[in-house]
Amino acid sequence: MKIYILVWLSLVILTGIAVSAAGMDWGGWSLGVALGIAFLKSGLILNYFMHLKDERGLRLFRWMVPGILAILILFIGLTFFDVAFR
Amino acid sequence: MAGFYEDERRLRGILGWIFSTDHKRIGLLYLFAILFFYAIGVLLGFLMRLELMAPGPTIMRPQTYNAIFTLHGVIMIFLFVIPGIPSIFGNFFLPIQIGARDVAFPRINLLSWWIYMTGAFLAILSLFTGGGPVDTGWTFYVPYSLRTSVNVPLAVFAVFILGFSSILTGINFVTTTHQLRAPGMTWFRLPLFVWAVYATAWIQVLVTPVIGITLLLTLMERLVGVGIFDPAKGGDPLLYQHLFWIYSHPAVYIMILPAMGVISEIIPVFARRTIFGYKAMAFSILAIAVVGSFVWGHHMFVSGQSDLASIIFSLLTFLVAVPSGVKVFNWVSTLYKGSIEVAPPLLFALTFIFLFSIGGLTGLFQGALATDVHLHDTYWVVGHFHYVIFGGTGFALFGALHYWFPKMFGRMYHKKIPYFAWALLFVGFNTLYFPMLILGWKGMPRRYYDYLPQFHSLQWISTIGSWILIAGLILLFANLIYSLFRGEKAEGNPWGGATLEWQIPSPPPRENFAEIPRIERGPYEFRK
Amino acid sequence: MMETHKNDIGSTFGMWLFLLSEILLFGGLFILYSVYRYNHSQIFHLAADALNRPVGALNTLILLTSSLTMALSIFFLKNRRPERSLFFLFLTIFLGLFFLFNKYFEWASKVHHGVYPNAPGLLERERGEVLFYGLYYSMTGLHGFHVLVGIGLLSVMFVFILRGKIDHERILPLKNTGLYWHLVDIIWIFLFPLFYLIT
Amino acid sequence: MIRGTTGLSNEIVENVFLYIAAISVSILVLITFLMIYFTIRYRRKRNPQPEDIRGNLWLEILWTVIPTLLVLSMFYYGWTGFRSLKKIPEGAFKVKVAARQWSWLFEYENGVKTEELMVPVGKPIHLLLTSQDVIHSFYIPAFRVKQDAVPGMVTPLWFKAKEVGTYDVLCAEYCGRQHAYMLTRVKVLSEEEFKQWYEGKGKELQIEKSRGLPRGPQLLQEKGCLVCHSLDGTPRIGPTLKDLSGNTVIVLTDGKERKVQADDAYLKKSLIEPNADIVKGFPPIMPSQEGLSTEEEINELVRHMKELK
Ligand code: HEA
Ligand code: HEA
Ligand code: HEC
Ligand code: CUA
Ligand SMILES: [Cu+2]
Repeated sequence: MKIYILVWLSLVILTGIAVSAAGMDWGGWSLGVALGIAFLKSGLILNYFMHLKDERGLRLFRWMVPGILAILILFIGLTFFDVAFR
Repeated sequence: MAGFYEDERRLRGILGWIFSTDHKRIGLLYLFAILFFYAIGVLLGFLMRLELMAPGPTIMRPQTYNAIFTLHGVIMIFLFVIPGIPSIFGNFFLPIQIGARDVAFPRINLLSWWIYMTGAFLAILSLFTGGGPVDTGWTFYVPYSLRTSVNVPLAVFAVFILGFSSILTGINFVTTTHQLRAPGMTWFRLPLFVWAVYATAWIQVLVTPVIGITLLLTLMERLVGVGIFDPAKGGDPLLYQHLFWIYSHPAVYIMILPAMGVISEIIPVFARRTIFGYKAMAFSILAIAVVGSFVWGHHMFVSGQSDLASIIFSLLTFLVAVPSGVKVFNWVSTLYKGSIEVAPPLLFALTFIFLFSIGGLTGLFQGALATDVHLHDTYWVVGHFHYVIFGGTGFALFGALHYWFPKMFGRMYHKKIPYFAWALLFVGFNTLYFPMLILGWKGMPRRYYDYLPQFHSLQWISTIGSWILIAGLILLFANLIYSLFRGEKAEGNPWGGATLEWQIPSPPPRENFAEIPRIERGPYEFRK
Repeated sequence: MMETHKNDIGSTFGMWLFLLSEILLFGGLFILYSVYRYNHSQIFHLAADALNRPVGALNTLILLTSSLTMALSIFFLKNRRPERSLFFLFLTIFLGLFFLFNKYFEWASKVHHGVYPNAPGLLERERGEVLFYGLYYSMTGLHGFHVLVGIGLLSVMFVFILRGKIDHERILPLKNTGLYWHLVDIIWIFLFPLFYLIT
Repeated sequence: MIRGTTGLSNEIVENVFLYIAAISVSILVLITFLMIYFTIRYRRKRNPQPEDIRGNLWLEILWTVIPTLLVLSMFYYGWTGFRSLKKIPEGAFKVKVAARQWSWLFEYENGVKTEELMVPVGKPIHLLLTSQDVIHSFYIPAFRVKQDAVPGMVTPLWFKAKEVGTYDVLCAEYCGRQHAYMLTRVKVLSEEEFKQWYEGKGKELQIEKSRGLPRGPQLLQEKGCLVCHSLDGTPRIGPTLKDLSGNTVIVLTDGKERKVQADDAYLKKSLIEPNADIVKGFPPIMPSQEGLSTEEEINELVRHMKELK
């Protein structure tokens, strides 16, 4: 239970960081910072709240989320071969 | 033990069917629903052929024709081939072949049949409400689908619902394959049909939502005009095409992979020897599923997408041909030094190889950039996909019906008639579709109600072909329907198959296995 | 009878598969978002400025907290403390409603300012802005719909626990609902920076 | 009509086609032959005892690698062909093409507009395609070229005709009711003939212009009205424009029938908001002229329609 609250605290802090980072001028990096924080936060939720970390039933559990991300990135990437080079 | 037909639990009669969670009953529910829609789709195809028999108006007006080819495409794709083999035979045989008593989520399985029927009902309803039958083509391309006055919203929503059913079926099959394999049923002892349905199920789970959201947005575009796809509001119509094909190209592998699985079951049984290159077959299924998900842009070579994208998609498209080739070569090699009996299922399987190869090879012409510029949206494409879908999935379905019929219904059909039906189908099929390839090469665009006089003779031949095909289909189904009631009783293993479904009585008892079997050998070990 | 075929891993696995397909449902929208943002990055920045960032941040905190209460609810049910579990479940539902409440007012104020799909005033502005709001309404709308469904599911779970239909032994439905709820939270974690923080 | 092979893109496409065809047919013949041969040779009567062969790694590698090389070569030829189909030569003759339901409009650099495309033989032609409503596709089968015309985008297409003659242009992207009739022609003229035509038309246009707006009959043509409306009293996709003005028309407004007098205001509204009042018995498919025609043009159209007796 303590771990849940710790995770929650980190999530809140990360949100604070994201909001204040958005106030600053990071130039081209601001999106990267914002998304990086979002990934961190979802990693915390996935691993602790959703217990992905301790799912031992199937080896596949470990690959599912990275797999889906890879697919989505490929979809976006291939689409960009069109829109960015038109 | 009594067959699952006699089983009456809470509910009797028809209710015992439509509320049954037994995977075999659900498989049969799908069988009848799907064949019903197939008959409608086929009838529409027949009407189109009549219209195209001669230039100028023949039996209908342009708007009717446009609605008919749209409906034909929607029914055939979303109601017939996509659910086809997985929902019928996957439901019936996947659990049995892995030694399970049912799928992982029987109630969700029933739910997905109901969702399927709801989607089908809405699709039919869309014909008679709103502005009338949709006339957009099965691709619903924007901005036409945003501008036309017909009932696009309901039709699109119906397809969205059907997608839901597909996702649920996919989730069920993936989980079943992972969780419910009998002891000793290792991954490399799975029958190839299971591999194929398993890979298909992943595609269903992962890409169907993409078309879901695409159609949802199209719906919103129609209802409130959000502007995301509407060029008049700054949207990019090509993005619609990207999203549509991100689903719809992998969908063609949803159609063909289970069919390939069926062929991989039939050939070893009738050649009495194990399949050639089992692992290569399993991995090629996965390769097709994975690579096939990233080639969608080959439908957009002349759409205005960037040249770079076209080049990359063309390259990826060609790579999918390689695992398909591996499968074809392995099937042919399985015949080598076998002990072959050309029973009806094998006849359909061999025809599948021939017709699918033609279809696949014509796909290569479309995958090549220079030629696709000419061939895109012509009858060449129509020829291509009827060869792969009807010649491929369709013939595999006929093969599967003849292969598993005794198991599913406990009766054997008349064994001579399928040969006559086959001959008619084969001749009719090629007379119907081969001219389309020539027409396409000569420049006849698709979705044309009327055409220039130089295309007349080929169109006419093609129509004659559809009549021969009719005769074959009617004969084939008449035989099966007759045998359903009058056929002689079938034994448990009429073909001498080695997979699990043949080791239990025909028809299978309600829970399939009295005792969950323990698996000690591969699926195609005919010599004890 | 049939239920005995199911086992816990299977059911969790099935749920995860469903979540994967949910991710790709939103994935389609993320594809669209990334393209349009790439094409109109300047305008997206300006348009994002007009969104109410404090409300967005507040909603983020609400959902994060609701994730915590959700996890705690499961935790307590597992440890045979259904009353506490119910309490936290109630909090979760409440926070979900609070989120929707804020969302409603946020949307309402936009609509009030004449910024809604197909609004005549909006269509006169830059195309990038039309697209920005098109995406804004579609994505937060779809997300809001998921929150709504989540609240529905949570309420069902609430009743189930009350009636003793689920308890520490048969906890799976609650766990699966929890997974769904966390996923909805994760999606918001991405929507928030993409719409509110890109100024 | 499609006349044999002519045009540059033609050879490119044909070569790629033949290359793939040669390989495909060989493979098809090979597998079909083996399939039938094995089936006969190893039929159960003759070969009752099967031999269990589980596979062969070398064969497996062989029929992965060789097809890979073959398809890569197909890709390569397709790509190089595509490159030349896409690389527009410097100084190509430019024509703007506007597609709309269901006709084509060609605009040359000197401002001349036509409904059939006129081009000189042997010169590269560079078309700039766009669409006013939905997606269409500009397709000349005889030259083996095709390109979609997309609203909100300008897409390029180029070709070079090798022989003088007339060739069909078809619309290859489904665009609604009259998709199959969205046809026109390319007229390939000899260089002198073309020059004569082009300059002659240019001069005519100058004279027209000095007289002010383009006149009614020409506008009806140019705006594509005549695709759907006849001037002789027969209804086509839309009602005839003959004897229209001053008559009463039965229209559906929001689904309710009412009678209106076809006065100036009604005619104008028909052009700008065609779906506000829909003439009974016709589908609501007429495109709005808003943004496509100027105020003056619309007034001129209205004026002209009143003259159509
Ligand atoms: C079951 C359905 C199915 C299947 C399996 C396929 C398989 C393939 N398809 Fe097809 N396709 C469709 C259904 C299908 N298609 C449909 C419905 C459309 C039209 C959609 C619409 O617009 O309405 C379409 C359209 C379509 C297009 C777009 C055409 C256009 O509109 O311009 C293209 C372009 O690349 C294409 C290519 C391919 C390729 C390369 C394969 C490959 O997977 C084929 C691989 C198989 C083989 C190659 C044959 C067997 C192999 C050998 C015998 C081995 C040796 C050979 C070599 C390696 C050279 N298809
Ligand atoms: C599963 C897929 C499938 C199948 C099986 C078929 C089957 C047929 N198709 Fe299909 N077709 C498509 C999928 C399919 N089609 C798709 C996706 C399109 C594109 C749509 C679009 O452009 O949007 C298309 C487009 C299409 C066109 C092009 C339209 C155009 O571009 O203008 C044509 C033209 O002839 C055609 C004809 C036929 C014919 C004659 C059949 C024949 O097979 C039918 C012949 C059979 C008969 C005539 C038998 C009649 C028998 C009975 C009625 C009794 C049956 C009884 C029982 C089943 C119990 N189809
Ligand atoms: C795509 C086909 C199409 C095109 C192109 C088209 N129209 Fe129409 N038009 C229609 C149809 C269909 C109707 C009847 C339904 C309606 O009122 O909208 C109509 C109605 C009209 C009417 C009202 C007729 C009456 O009997 O009351 C007028 C006037 C008219 N059109 C003029 C034009 C002019 C001028 C143009 C060219 C700028 C044009 N149309 C282009 C299809 C078309
Ligand atoms: Cu224009 Cu088809
Ligand atoms: Cu494809």
